[in-house]
Amino acid sequence: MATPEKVSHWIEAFGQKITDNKAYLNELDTAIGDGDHGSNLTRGAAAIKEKMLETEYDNLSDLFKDVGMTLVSKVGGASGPLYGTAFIEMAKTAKNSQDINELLQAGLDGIQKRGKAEAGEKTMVDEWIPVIEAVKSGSLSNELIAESLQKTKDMKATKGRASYLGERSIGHIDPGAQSSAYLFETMLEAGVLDE
Amino acid sequence: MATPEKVSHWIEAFGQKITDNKAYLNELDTAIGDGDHGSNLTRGAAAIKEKMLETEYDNLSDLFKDVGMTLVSKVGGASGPLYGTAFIEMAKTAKNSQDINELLQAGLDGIQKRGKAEAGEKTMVDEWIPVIEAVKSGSLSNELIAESLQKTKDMKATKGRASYLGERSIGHIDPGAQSSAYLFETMLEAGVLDE
Amino acid sequence: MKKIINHPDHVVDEMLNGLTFAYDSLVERLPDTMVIHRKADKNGKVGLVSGGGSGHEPSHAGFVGKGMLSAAAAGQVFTSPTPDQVLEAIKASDEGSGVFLIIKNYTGDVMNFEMAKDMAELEDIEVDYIVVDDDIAVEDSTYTAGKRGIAGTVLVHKILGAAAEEGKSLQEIKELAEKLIPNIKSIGVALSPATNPEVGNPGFEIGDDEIEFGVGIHGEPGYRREKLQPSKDLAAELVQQLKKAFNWSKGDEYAVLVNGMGATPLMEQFVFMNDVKKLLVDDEGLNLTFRKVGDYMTSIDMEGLSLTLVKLEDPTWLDYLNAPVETISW
Amino acid sequence: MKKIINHPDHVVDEMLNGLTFAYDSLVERLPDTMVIHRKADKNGKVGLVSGGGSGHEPSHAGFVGKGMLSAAAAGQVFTSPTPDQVLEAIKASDEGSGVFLIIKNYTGDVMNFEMAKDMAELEDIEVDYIVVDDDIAVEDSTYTAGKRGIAGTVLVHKILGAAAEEGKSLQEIKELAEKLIPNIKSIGVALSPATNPEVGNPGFEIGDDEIEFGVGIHGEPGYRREKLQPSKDLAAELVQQLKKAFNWSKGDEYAVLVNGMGATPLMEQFVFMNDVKKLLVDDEGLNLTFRKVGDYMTSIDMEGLSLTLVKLEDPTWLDYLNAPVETISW
Ligand SMILES: Nc1ncnc2c1ncn2[C@@H]1O[C@H](COP(=O)(O)OP(=O)(O)O)[C@@H](O)[C@H]1O
Ligand SMILES: Nc1ncnc2c1ncn2[C@@H]1O[C@H](COP(=O)(O)OP(=O)(O)O)[C@@H](O)[C@H]1O
Ligand SMILES: [Mg+2]
Ligand SMILES: [Mg+2]
Ligand SMILES: [Mg+2]
Ligand SMILES: [Mg+2]
Repeated sequence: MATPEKVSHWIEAFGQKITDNKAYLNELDTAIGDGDHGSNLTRGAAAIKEKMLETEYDNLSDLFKDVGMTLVSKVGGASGPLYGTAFIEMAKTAKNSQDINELLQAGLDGIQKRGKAEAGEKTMVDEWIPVIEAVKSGSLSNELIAESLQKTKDMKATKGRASYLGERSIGHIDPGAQSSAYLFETMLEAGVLDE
Repeated sequence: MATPEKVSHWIEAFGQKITDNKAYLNELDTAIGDGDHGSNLTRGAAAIKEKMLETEYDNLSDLFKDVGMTLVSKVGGASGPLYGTAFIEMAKTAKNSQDINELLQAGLDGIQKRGKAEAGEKTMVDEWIPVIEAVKSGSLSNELIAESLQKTKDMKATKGRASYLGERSIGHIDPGAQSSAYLFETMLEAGVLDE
Repeated sequence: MKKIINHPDHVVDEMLNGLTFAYDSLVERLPDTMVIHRKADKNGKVGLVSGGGSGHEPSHAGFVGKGMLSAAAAGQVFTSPTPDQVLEAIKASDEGSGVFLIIKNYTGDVMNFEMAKDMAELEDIEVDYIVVDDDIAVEDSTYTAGKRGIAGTVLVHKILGAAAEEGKSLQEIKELAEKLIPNIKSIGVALSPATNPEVGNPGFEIGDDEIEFGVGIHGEPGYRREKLQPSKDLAAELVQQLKKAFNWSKGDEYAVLVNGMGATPLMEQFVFMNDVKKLLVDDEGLNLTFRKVGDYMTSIDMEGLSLTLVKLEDPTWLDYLNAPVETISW
Repeated sequence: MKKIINHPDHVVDEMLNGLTFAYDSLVERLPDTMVIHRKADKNGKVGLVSGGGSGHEPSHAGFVGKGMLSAAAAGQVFTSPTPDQVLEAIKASDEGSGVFLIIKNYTGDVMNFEMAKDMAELEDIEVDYIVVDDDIAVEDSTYTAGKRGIAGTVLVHKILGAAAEEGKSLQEIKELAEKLIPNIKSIGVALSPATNPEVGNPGFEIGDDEIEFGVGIHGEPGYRREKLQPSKDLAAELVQQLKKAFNWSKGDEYAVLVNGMGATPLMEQFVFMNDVKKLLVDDEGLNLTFRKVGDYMTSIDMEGLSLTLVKLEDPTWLDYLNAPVETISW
């Protein structure tokens, strides 16, 4: 069950992971984008950390909302509104549910509504879709997260900045899928899926 | 005696020498100036060549005047007005004299009036002064031309662009002295000093 | 990375302060924001807001002022501004007749500006927008995020700015924008990449003797890499692409902008303009009634330039281009 | 050498043609010359002529127009124009009240312009001149050709241009110029050298982590080489040199120009201006009533910038700086 406590740990760990891997995310984005995905999300992570230090959350919706709003207002670029919308949609759903399936699905729907990407377009969506399926069937593992990530390598980007590379985008991991992989790895670590 | 014929050959050879050594003159000027002395004079040499093709000179003064005016109007920079003035002053003197001593002295006076450089300031003047002395005493040789040139190496520039280098101008040949050395070498070759 | 900065994280903030200090009779920075707003008197006209990632200076703040933009929101370098910043720009620019947004076509920009629009509408400000996609280097297809917005955007600022200054309504400006966009096309060539100070390394690699056609203003890949070649051949390639895209006839009237990428000396831009003139005027017989050369939409310290043409379908567009403005950089 | 040109020998000619084509409502190129002349109506006022080697674009042609220069003579790259060219500029600029020459202090420029003055006087045109030597990087002494003329020259163009436009006589302009020159001082810092297209190689060598203070606009050596450092430290060094030279007091009124060298992004120039503001306004208490940032006196593709201050001893100087002009680049 997604409790405010567990989710706080999750978000914190996610922020730390992003910050630790800022250079790597930038590197992935240099290959097929404009090299700032790590910098963008690290800026967001720092702001979330600050926000969470000054607030006690007894309510999942408020927590997701603050995360979403902070991402929207600090990250910019493509990933800011996408991750931001995901968390804001999760906040809306969290008003009535603490079911992680429903929450994540709401997040994905938000991303797809905002960015209009389908599966196979080499975006973060290609990490979210298989992960959510696995969560639903109770089979999410680090292996699956990593495999889904690797699959973005062979895809040709048709959304976002990487789409300008056409065929040349093939052979590189999508940076947004990588940051989403971190999101789900830390979700597992934080025990959000545990009873 | 400086006949129009010999002087034509001289000027032609001088222009050729400059053109052949354009890169070297630029290199010397890169070390202590702005790297264009070879380009500047080559532009002048090309224009003089063209001018001389279209004119028959039976008169030394006209020849010097055309050379001087062409240099003034094609070279620019510091060397344009200096060489230009030298030849224009030689043209004035040539109205009454074909004596090479007097002609060269008039040229040097023009350079010094225009540029206000004295001996030892690491300019073309440091080539002209010893050469004219040697011409007067009938002892001009390629060795003397080369030695005078080498002496500019140890001088500290206090005129022209090289003066900004201060002490750092020491150890480099002055580009204007080098082009003047070509002038006097070709003068010897053309037999202007011969009876 | 050799740059005159203090810390990569402070570049945008300090740059906006430096700009505002230098030109405080023309513009102000809205407190606690990344928004540059014009100081001209409010007059109840439609507000014009643009912006985007930083690194394209003088875009967009350089075009804030009477006759052009009301405000510009600056993002981090090469990163779209966030919706809250754009919202502040919108609020400051609303004088009761609504606000029109000029957005360059990048996924991030479009999403952030659209979110800002939604937020402004919640505050009862009427907002409409246009997405500029003048870069013909990328074909518009379902396989890309669409054509990118580059230097032509500045001409959109100018033309819509003059229309807004003339008192046109939000609706009229939207219609004008929709007529205008298909008539603006640009294409660029890069000699060297930009280095984003927040990243620290050049955005792409290119040989000492290579150039790349169609590179985007964030270093997005172009359509062809070739050996370095004379200006006239670069001009011929860009003109040929534009010719295919416009399909013009002799005597057609166009505006032309030669835009430097940030580290291209004006010397080279003027040489290039001379070649463009030979091709477009002498060979193609176009009537180039508006011409401009300089750094308008840059890519930090990229060497290269872009060529923009606007087909002047409507005679008022030329008047709008020539109308006086009070900005830092037009 | 990676440049958008056709042939090194044709750069200046083609550049002047490109510029004239782009801005033919403002300027014209005098036939068979390297002279750019303004198109403004003749009005019997004193003509103002400047010029110099090319490679400093937008100087000097960018400042030809109503309220600034009457004409500018362009030399080859980094090479003073020849007397006959300057003479053409003088003849075209004489409207019966004489012509005033603004010369940057380089041996070549001074000699060529002086020859042109002599030639013009033979044609009964009254000519006077001033030599601008604002670069304090070099101490004025018998051991150098004197201080060099750099970006401050553009402010001389502006102030004298406004005075000429106001109808001041040749004598009055000469007096104004003589009062003004000692009050204009500049100093620069270079991160990378310029490459003269006619030469083909960088003008000097400098390490990837080095900068040099006091480099001239033709790559003349500066006074000290150091490791790359933050913008605020660069600003502190340049400000300190200017402080020594001016000896100012709190509350003194100055104009300030941050000038890019050609390949320095505006981003960095604005960051630098922000540091200059902190030092001069916040710390020193100066009153900077006129401020400007951008590429005015460049060194082809050099990375770096210069800082110019004008002590506004006379209140009319500020008015002259703010007076409207019709030029390409002011
Ligand atoms: N339309 C879209 N839908 C979903 N994800 C997208 C879309 N466009 C881009 N992305 C994701 O955003 C990532 C890039 O984010 P970032 O680098 O922060 O933004 P920007 O591209 O504006 O620099 C991509 O790797 C991709 O995963
Ligand atoms: N005042 C002067 N008197 C005599 N010769 C000078 C003077 N100033 C410079 N020169 C000569 O001119 C040469 C440089 O010429 P050049 O490179 O063509 O001009 P610029 O310095 O304008 O680029 C110097 O090497 C020096 O010999
Ligand atoms: Mg990115
Ligand atoms: Mg030289
Ligand atoms: Mg980005
Ligand atoms: Mg020179």
